[in-house]
Amino acid sequence: MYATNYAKATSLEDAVAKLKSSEDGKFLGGGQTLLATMKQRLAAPTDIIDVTKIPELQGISVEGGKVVIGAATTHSQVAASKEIASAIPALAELAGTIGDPAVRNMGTMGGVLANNDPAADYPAAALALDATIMTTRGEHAAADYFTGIFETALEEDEIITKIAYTIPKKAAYEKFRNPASRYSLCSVFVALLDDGPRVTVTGSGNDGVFRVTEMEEALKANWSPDAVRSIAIDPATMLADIHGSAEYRAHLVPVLAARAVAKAG
Amino acid sequence: MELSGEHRIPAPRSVVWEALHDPEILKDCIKGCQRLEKLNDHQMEATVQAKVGPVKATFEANVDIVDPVAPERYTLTGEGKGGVAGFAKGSAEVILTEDGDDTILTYNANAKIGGKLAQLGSRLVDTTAKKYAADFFATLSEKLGGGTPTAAPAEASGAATTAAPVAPAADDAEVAGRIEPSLVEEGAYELELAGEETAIDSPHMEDTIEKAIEAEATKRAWGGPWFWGILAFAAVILVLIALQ
Amino acid sequence: MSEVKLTVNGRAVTRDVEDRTLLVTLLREHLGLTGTHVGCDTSQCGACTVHIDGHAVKSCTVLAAQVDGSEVVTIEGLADGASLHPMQEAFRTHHGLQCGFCTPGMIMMGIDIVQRHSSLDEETIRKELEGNICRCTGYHNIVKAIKAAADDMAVGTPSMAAE
Amino acid sequence: MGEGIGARVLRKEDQRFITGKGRYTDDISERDMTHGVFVRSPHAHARIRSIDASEAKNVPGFVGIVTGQDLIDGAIGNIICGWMIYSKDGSAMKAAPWKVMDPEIVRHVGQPVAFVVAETRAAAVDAAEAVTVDYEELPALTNFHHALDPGAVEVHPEAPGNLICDWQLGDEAATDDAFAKAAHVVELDLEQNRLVPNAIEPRAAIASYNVAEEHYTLNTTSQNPHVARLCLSAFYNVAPEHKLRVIAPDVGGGFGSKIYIYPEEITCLFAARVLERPVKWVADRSESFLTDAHGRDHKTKAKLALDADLKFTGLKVETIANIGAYMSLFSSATPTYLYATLLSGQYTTPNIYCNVKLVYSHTTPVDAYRGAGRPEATFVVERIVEAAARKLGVDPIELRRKNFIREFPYQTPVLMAYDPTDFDALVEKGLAHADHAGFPARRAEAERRGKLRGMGFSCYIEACGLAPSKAVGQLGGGVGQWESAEVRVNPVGTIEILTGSHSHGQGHETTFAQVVADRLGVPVGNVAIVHGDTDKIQFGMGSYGSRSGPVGMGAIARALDKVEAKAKVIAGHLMEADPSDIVIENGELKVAGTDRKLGWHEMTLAAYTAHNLPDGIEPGLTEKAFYDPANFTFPAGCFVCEVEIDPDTGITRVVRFVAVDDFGVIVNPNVVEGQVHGGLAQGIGQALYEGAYYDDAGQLLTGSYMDYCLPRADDLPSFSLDHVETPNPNNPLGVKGCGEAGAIGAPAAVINAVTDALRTEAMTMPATPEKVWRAVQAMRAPIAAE
Repeated sequence: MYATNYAKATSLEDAVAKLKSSEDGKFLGGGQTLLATMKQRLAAPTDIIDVTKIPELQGISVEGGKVVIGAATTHSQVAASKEIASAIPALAELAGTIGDPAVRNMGTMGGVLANNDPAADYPAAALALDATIMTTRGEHAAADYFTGIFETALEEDEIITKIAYTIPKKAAYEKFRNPASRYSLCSVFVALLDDGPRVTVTGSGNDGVFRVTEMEEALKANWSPDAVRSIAIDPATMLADIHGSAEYRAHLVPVLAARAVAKAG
Repeated sequence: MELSGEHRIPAPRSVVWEALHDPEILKDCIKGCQRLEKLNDHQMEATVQAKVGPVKATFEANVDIVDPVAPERYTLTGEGKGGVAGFAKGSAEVILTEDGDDTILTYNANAKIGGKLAQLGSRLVDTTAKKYAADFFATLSEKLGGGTPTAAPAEASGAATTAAPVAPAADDAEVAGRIEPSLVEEGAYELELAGEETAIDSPHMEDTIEKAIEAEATKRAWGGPWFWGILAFAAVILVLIALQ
Repeated sequence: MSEVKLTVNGRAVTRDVEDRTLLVTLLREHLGLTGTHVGCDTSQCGACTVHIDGHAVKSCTVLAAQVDGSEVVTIEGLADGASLHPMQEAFRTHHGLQCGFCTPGMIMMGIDIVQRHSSLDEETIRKELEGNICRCTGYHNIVKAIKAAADDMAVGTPSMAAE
Repeated sequence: MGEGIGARVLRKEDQRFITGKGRYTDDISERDMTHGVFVRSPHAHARIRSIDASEAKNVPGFVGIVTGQDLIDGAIGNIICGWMIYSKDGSAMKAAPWKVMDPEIVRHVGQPVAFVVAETRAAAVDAAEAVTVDYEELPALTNFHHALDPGAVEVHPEAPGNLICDWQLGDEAATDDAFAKAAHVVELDLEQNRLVPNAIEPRAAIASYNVAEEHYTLNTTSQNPHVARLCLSAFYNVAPEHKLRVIAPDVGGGFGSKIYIYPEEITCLFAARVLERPVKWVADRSESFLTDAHGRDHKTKAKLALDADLKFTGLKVETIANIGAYMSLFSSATPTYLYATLLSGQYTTPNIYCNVKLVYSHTTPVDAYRGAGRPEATFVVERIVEAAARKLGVDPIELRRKNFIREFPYQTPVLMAYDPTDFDALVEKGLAHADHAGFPARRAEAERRGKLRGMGFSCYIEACGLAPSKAVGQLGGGVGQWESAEVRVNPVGTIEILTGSHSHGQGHETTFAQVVADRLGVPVGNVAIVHGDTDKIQFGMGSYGSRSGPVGMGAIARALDKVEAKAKVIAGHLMEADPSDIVIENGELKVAGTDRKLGWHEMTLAAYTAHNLPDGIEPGLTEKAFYDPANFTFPAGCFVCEVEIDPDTGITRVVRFVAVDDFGVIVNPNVVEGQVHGGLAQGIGQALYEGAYYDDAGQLLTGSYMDYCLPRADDLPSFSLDHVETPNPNNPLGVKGCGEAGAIGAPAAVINAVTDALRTEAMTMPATPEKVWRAVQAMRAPIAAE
């Protein structure tokens, strides 16, 4: 790791000010990706500003049909939260599949969403549950937030404070792990919201997380595994690597979607 | 890895060709491009700070152009060195075809990445390369979509730019002035341009090159050091392929 | 440089370290606690697992400064004098280790697993060990050891539900 | 007997490991220690135009740099291959020189180019990064399948066409004749995937040099410190043997990868002398992936001839073995003598012929990895036997039983002379534990759930111990393969065993002590095992090839014979009895048939006070033995694997794995079972998960745990183990060795199960979800068409 300066931000204003006064600063969440990258010397921020202790980024609450989660909430906290488990069990379950227990104890929801790794899990839930990403500069609807792999609507000095997920009538997450890294190779989140079904895929899309509207339409007419099982995905829109070709990933989407629908009940 | 793509650009071929040769337009289209500098007729260097997720690596790129046939096709070879991150190298063939008022740009790139990026992050190589290429064309199309490509250089901000803004109708003297003598001595170059026999094979005296550049610049109907753009385009493909 | 104050294995320690210092570096090189190992550079093998404020964390992917003020427990802090922690005892009894290199991380993770589950079956243990790699044992006896320790720990103290 | 042979004694060494008090190389610090980092080639094949360290020298904390030229100027020798083999035309293998750090050319990604030393590791990393190496990149040959193609890029001029050796074993004419007469012929194309050993402790070294005494010390992660010292002195010329102490402290796993003496350790020692300061180098995982010798990597065509009664009449095997960029220490032996000599398997196949072409490629050197040659042989034999059974419509177990060797000793057509083992008994137990009879019902039940089930078998035999020395020498081995032991009995009766075997997880501190306890009746706690230090142990060959048990403990047994004899002489003298009437029991020396007895400690004290010893008997009680076995040992077993495949995703789960082995006498069942568990995990890992892949440019794409799939706990089942015990008649303790069995037998069992489920023989390792899914598609395609 190259030399860097570490600072703990005490408030949102403090964090933004620290970033602005740094030469090439970066906000630090749980650090499970950023620190790993810095160790490889593939990133060299002059300053890292730890935002995880800022009061606005804490807490889990259920209000007005939404589950609102502070951005600094760790994956372990999400996975173990009774409020989340009773409001959106699929979200708690998803959190319990991220990384491994030790990683989950450090990694934060805000960090994952800010990074928007195309193989991350939370983006699938955020997009499917019509989440609102609340930041220091306002709000982003999930639909507008994920703009490409590792790309989001966030500005450099914008901090995610909270994420509000719509409580679905039912939802489920079906994860297919990359056998080596344990990231998602192809995972599907299905949800039935008041305004209809949502199907999102992470780990496979060329542009990161995406919705499968054709499946959503099919589920609207018939919420059953069979409704999605035969809907083909174009391999040209899929990622490929040594762990799975585009064709294989395209094949997995309907398989996993059907399982998720079955799991959601 | 193989990387290919086809993009429709809402502008006539000559405009696209021209734009692809305009360093400022290209610099704007290449995300993170901090510097584009011409070494001679067919070589340029660029500095690109590539950023993907948490990874941020600065690549120094060198690109050569081979067999250009204006305004239809050219081949690029090049290399980007990213220090501890590794390197990227490869070649790309770019073909422009007319399709009504639009231009179809097709490219086939063959690239290799090496070092840490290859070892640690093969999972995202393809995607990232595609993404960068897509970004490049999106920005390019946006710039050309209005049909006023010549307006693009005005957007260039001067602050971080080591290369002086050069409009498509470049000032020859200015172009020549940016040749760095120390780099001109690198090797023997052979450049065959679109039916015009302009071989440069003498041992690269600065003035020889300078003259050749001037000669080339005046020969092009659209004027300007067109190769810059091509070279920059190669740089983006090659360099960006290396990103995770 | 930052001044980092920690409680490590019950002992208050203060060290001035470069900001880039990882917790594992602080433990191994500044405090001489070499029981915590480094087995990979991508936060996957888990040999460096320690407890920070009671939770298992990979000390190779945490800055010392990040956990300033925390309570850290390493493998060296588990035994109470000559009396081993039940998880250590179980690893020994069930031959849950061979070369011993991944063992400190496994034991620290094993304790974390037991603390978070009121009852443990083999499948759960295997899933929870996802972030700890062992190349010697095939995990067979590690799983057995954690199961046995879970039973022992349940007898000793009521198992803690996760918060 | 409570702690003797056969007892489940808990490991003595565990106390330090479970309390964090183990002492691995990286845990050691020397005063005034510096830290070294290697500058490594990012190219698979390139000429080095220049190395510019001027900027590195300006990095704060920079201490020094060592380049390849410095090593050459310092007369450092090339890295050796320790086993000479010959092509079928009689010519010697074409081993190209392996310079420790070649100053002119690099031949694989990760090859060291310079070694930068600084005050701290961080400074060394900074300084290494500041070294500029100008490479002229050259075309690379990274896919060994094309190594022999006409016009292929040549890795070394010394090996034209990349062919190191065109080696053969067996009678080709007789084998061809068997095929000509065969009633059935079954052919199979097989591949051995490339594996990365992945000991969880990365390699490390701390070298120091005492100027005043001109003495060197090297602490390093070695499986065989004496062999390291021998090579470092005799071949690499770094330090004289008598002035070099090599210590292998606690070592975190080896699996073969820590047998070898790599450029890094040599360079560290050299740097310590030049800089006159201790130098520590610790690999990070990325370096381990690039530089630890990889394993396997074969491409094979095999065919089996059967007569009308389904007796095997011939086996012909043609293999191309990838050696990588350089010939590592055992690289010539692993795919030849350690491979082809096991192609008889458990069967009476009378004619066997094997041809192996060893080829260079621009990849990391490939050498022995757990099992070394024998997993490859077992895979060939057990896959083709299973394929033959399916093709001919017979039960795979019945086909095996029809061909089992039942008369021993059995001379195979490929050099080996097997000692007795009961293959039928192994199979019977295997089938019982696997509930073979219940399998059809389980398969049907799985089908009702939409899953595919398969059962596969592997009846392996291996040759362990890698001895006798004479045989190994005749086959081209460069060193002896005996082992040494010294039993030091102290005046108070406690005992130190100095052994040339090295434990890096195998539990010698416990099992070796049990051998002593068994013989002398002293508590295990009174026996200390000393190993891994060339200053303490005179010489030894170290641990690999499952040899610590049969050879290492054999040496202890021989030394104990001498101790026992002398003890009886002393005791007899003290009790006025004939030494032949003395028996040693429960820590006492008794005169048989009387109540006269002497405590063990009384005898030992007498030996050292020497006040009353028989004439001609020297004081003290210390004995030494070099044990060179009369034959290899032949562990064997029957493995049964049951898999369940999700046809929609291709995910394959091992739902049941039974391993029944014959290791001869088992000293400590806990330890032996642990060895089997670990071996099985590596074998299952090879079959389903692990694979190292290079791209066309020679970049290792699986260079971290992000892409190299090392099995995790949830990838594996709990194992069901049992054993048959046929004592080894050639071994003083009757033991055979157990370290590699799991890795040797498991891949074939798993792939046989997968191919059984998929009803195809076309499945390469690792059987990843995508490959399996594609096979399911292929399997279903014709069905759908009907």
